[in-house]
Amino acid sequence: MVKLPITYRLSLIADRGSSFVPCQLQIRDLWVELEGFRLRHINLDVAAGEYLVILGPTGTGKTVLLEAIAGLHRPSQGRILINGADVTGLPPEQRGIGFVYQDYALFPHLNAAENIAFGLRMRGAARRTVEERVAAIARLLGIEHLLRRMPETLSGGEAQRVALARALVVEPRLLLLDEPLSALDLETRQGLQRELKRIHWQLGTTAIHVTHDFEEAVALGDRVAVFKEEPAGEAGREGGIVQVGTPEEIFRRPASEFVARFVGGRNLFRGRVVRQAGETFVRLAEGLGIAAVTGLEGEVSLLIRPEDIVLSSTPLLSSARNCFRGRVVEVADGGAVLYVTVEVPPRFTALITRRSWEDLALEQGREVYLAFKASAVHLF
Amino acid sequence: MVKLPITYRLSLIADRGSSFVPCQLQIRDLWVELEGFRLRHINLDVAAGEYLVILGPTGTGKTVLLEAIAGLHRPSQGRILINGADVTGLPPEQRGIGFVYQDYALFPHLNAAENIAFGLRMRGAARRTVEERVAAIARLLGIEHLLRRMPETLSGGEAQRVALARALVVEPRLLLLDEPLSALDLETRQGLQRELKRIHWQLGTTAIHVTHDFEEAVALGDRVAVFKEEPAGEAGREGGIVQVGTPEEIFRRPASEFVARFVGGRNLFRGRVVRQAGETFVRLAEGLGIAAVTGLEGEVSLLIRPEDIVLSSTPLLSSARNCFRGRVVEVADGGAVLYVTVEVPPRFTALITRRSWEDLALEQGREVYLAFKASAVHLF
Amino acid sequence: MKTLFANRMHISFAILALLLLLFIAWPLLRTVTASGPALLWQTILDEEVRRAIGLTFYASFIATAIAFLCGVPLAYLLARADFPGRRLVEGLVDLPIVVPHSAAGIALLMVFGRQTFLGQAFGLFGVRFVSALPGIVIAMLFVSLPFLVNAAREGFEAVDPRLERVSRTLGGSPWRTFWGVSFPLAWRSILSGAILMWARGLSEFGAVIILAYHPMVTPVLLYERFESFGLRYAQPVAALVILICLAVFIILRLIGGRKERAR
Amino acid sequence: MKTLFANRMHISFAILALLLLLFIAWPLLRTVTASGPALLWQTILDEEVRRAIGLTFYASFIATAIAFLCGVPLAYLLARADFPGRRLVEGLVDLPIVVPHSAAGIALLMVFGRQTFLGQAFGLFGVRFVSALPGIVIAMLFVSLPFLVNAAREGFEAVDPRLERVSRTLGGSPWRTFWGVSFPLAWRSILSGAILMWARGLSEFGAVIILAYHPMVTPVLLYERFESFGLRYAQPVAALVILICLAVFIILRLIGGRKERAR
Repeated sequence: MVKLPITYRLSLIADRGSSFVPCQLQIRDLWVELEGFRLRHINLDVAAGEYLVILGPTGTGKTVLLEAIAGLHRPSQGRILINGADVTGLPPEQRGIGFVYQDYALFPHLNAAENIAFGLRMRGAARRTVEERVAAIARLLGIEHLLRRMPETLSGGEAQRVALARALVVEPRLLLLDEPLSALDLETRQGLQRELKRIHWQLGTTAIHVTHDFEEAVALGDRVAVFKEEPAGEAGREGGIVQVGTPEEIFRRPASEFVARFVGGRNLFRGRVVRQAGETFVRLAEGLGIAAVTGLEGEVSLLIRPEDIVLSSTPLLSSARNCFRGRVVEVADGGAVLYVTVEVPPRFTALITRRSWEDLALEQGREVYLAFKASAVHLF
Repeated sequence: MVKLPITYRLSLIADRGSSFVPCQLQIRDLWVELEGFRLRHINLDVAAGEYLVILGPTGTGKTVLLEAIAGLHRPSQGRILINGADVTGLPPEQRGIGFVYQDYALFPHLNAAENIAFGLRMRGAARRTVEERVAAIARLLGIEHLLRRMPETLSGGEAQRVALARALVVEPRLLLLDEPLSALDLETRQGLQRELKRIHWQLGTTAIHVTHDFEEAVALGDRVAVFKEEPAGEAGREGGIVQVGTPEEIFRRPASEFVARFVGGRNLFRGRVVRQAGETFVRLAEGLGIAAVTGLEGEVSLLIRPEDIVLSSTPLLSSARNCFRGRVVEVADGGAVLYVTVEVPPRFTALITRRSWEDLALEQGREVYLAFKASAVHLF
Repeated sequence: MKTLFANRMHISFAILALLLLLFIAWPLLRTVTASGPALLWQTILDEEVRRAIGLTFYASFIATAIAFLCGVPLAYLLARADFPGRRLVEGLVDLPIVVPHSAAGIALLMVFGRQTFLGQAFGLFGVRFVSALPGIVIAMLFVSLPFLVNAAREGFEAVDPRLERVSRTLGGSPWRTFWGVSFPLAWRSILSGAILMWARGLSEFGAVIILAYHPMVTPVLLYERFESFGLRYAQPVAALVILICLAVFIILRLIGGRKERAR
Repeated sequence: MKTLFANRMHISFAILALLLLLFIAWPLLRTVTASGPALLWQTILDEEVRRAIGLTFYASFIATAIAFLCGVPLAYLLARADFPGRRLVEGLVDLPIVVPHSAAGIALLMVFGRQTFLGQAFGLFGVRFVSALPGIVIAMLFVSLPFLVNAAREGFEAVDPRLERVSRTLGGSPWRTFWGVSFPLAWRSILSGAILMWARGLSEFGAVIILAYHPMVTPVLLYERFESFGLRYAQPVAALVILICLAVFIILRLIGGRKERAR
């Protein structure tokens, strides 16, 4: 699914008559002090309908930020505004914010349907309404068959869908997702990631999603806020936001070495999906067409791991369906391996062994062929 | 390190005057009944100085077998003989068997040196002797600098070395290792695996090593015993040995579908390391020379993962340093991917996408080139 | 290794352990079996015994109810809230276990006695503590409330606080969250703590005898019969009391399972 | 969410909880503060009081020592061995907690009394239980041994059985393994259980008063002073006893930390 501009998406949602009212969020000079941890001077703006990803290494700080937004921690300073109204003093139940935890936090004494209905019951919705809306959200998330099951009988992916349904059924103005995919295995994670995209697209809720996974951040986020934690003397640790921007900005122009190292993926490009004669290509701005396997359309980002790129001194015709000629522009030493940057353009970085480097008799400025499989191209 | 015939290794050890006396172990018709688990009719012979690996999916059965050999579970039937003498009724402290657990089981109230000295103290060794032998074994395992540390301050790899030293210092007739590498990260695991090989080579103790990792089994085992667990009605689960043989026998001639599936690696070959003009090759029986990165010498086994092999219709000159021509002899459907078997000889199996298959216009009998990096060749 | 007689050490241990078990079991068995069913039945028919048993059950029930009302909130706060002096409060809750019960009785008398401020204040409403049901109730309450509070606290501690947070974000007020999430999830622990407290209240003697010799609860009745008429007369009552406690205890273990075991 | 006064529910809870805490703290404080230091000092100087306190400490110590000798092996077996009737034994160990202490006293008298088989057997060696130190000891032992056994059992359960297995394979006999591995690792739990048991023994009243009114342990002395001379004379003794228990209790909490908290 393509990332359309937010305003366009919102107009689409309005057309569809979705009852969700996405809101904008502003955080101003926020400090939260807890035992052993301090949230330091957070300023953050999230536009209505935006999907913001908070990215940072595993730690408690990102969760604390989400919980502060939800009203579960009282800030020691600063303000939180939703649609311009100050909600800093508001208790969580009056904020209309949905929260999804990494390990689902389903009520173990209630079955899936009762879990989903919980928020509606708390608002005193009529029985009829509850049933209808639970059924509707279950349909949206494809969990109708799970409604009678108790939480402990659900798999991780199923439980997270139920948790998502529970948060969405009350039509929150803002959806907070605390590493919602981290506890899942790879396949389920990818499935649910697609689901999150689809739901965000369909409902248009403003969402803040916390993760430590750069690829997840790139895949989902309209913008990414990079979060950093560090020791802070007697206060224990403190954390704050060090950079906010689109995934590409973060990636291309990291504001600090920390960000650069943390988002250290290489070979990230933008392009447009083109289908020609049954083949799928991504046409980069530089004109290069990269064969890929995808169901996406339109503007996409793509990422190729350096270790998936093979270098050779003659053109390849192999099962590696992408083969380009380029010129070696840079070689970085990585111990037993070398990072070779090849200008095609754009610039690709390949990881090769020192021995291959010698075999290929490569050196800066030399012409070289690089190849990678279509399946090695990660699109989002 | 090459696997030399056991008898040869033993003669070397005798020459070196090692004080370890390796023993042979025989297990005859052994049954162990525990609550919820039963060890079923085990027959096993381990030669003196042999390194036997017990391989099977994660479960409790393999540990129970080791513990029964150590005298920690009383068998309900059957006999255990060490060097021909029946030890079935002997308490564990009189069997002279060293035991190393997956999570180290270091005594938390003793420091590393005291942990290692524990067995000597239990035997009432003189203080001088204890100190000398602890120092000697610490030197052998490279943990002299850790001797004053408490167990909770040790990393996984350090703790496992201490546990190994503690088991070895009493010069056990038989060393039992219960998934000793499973709790370690990849790099530490590989380091300690080499260490185990070296120590077994230097000391020549008979060893039984339990693992669920086929590559580990192949890397270490003179022979491999495949262990299987299955539900057994009211008894809970039961487990037993389903096949014993050299790694190659197990791999080439699995006795059952279970074994075949469990050892489902492909592209396992035997060869001899040849160094020529600074290059390292493994010469297969079929005459093929495969470039590899290794410190091993002599006869070795090698394993190449199907997904590391690239197919192409023209010869490749790339950083993938092995390139061979062959003929497609078999194609197996794996859903989105295909397993293509290519007769070079020997037969290699490569994993490719359906799209590559079509692009390459491959079909049975067609000539094809296959390529893989030297670093993709796993030797042991 | 797992069986009782795996080695000589286990056997020595078993012998020592057996001595202790016999020491517990023998007196109890002896007391229960000394009087035949006929005598037990006669004891049950004894008006005074029945009145004492009824009073004990009732007083302990009221004490448990009061502890429930105030102790469950206390337990919840101990499990959830952070406040200065928290450890002090925890210690305070455990104190009644180590204070000798006769001293506890004296202490209660110092506050609730006829001449005291509180005693006179309650007296205005016709509530008398000394030698009356309220005195029995506060004595039982004082010595046995740690059982309920600690069990409930452990119950609340076992509830993931994030479940409560989710409930809050879903629009649940603190009250609705407590009744909809925290309480139902801690209910088993609370119940088993309440039963344990009730059982413990039944058996209270030292504090009760100081506050209210009359009306007589069963342990006091037992003591009085022993003092006035000797062992022979006290024994059937003791047998009856032990049997009742055994029944309660078995119910408790069936509910709580092994984890909520009394200490 | 974490602070005490986070919302109105927390405040209501805090008020209810405060009532309960006041109910515990006030009587104890009142008793301790009612008598000035001078009076307390005078009480300490009272020969009878000192003898009673000494006797109580000593008797409880012996009871704890006996429980240690037999109870630690029992705890080890409960933690490690599998045998039929295991749950029964576990229940048996917990029984003294729910049996009313006066009934426990009667039951002990039924077995150790002067006319009984055991009483006479011990009599041959000059050991008398009724109205004598041994009677006090068995009464304390009976009612407080669950504290030691359960704490020790939990201590042993927390020791990874594989540590013992490793010790065995390294040549340690069961005995050497027990003393070299299991016991040192469970020691903290055992110690805190022993202190708790000792403190619990100090405060025993119901069972002791039936077996041995004389020689007088402190709780009985307290009761006697109250019965014979009234509250005014009992109060300083109560204050002293409460202070002693407080001291023991604080030591206990410092050793055991939060986990080994008394229930």
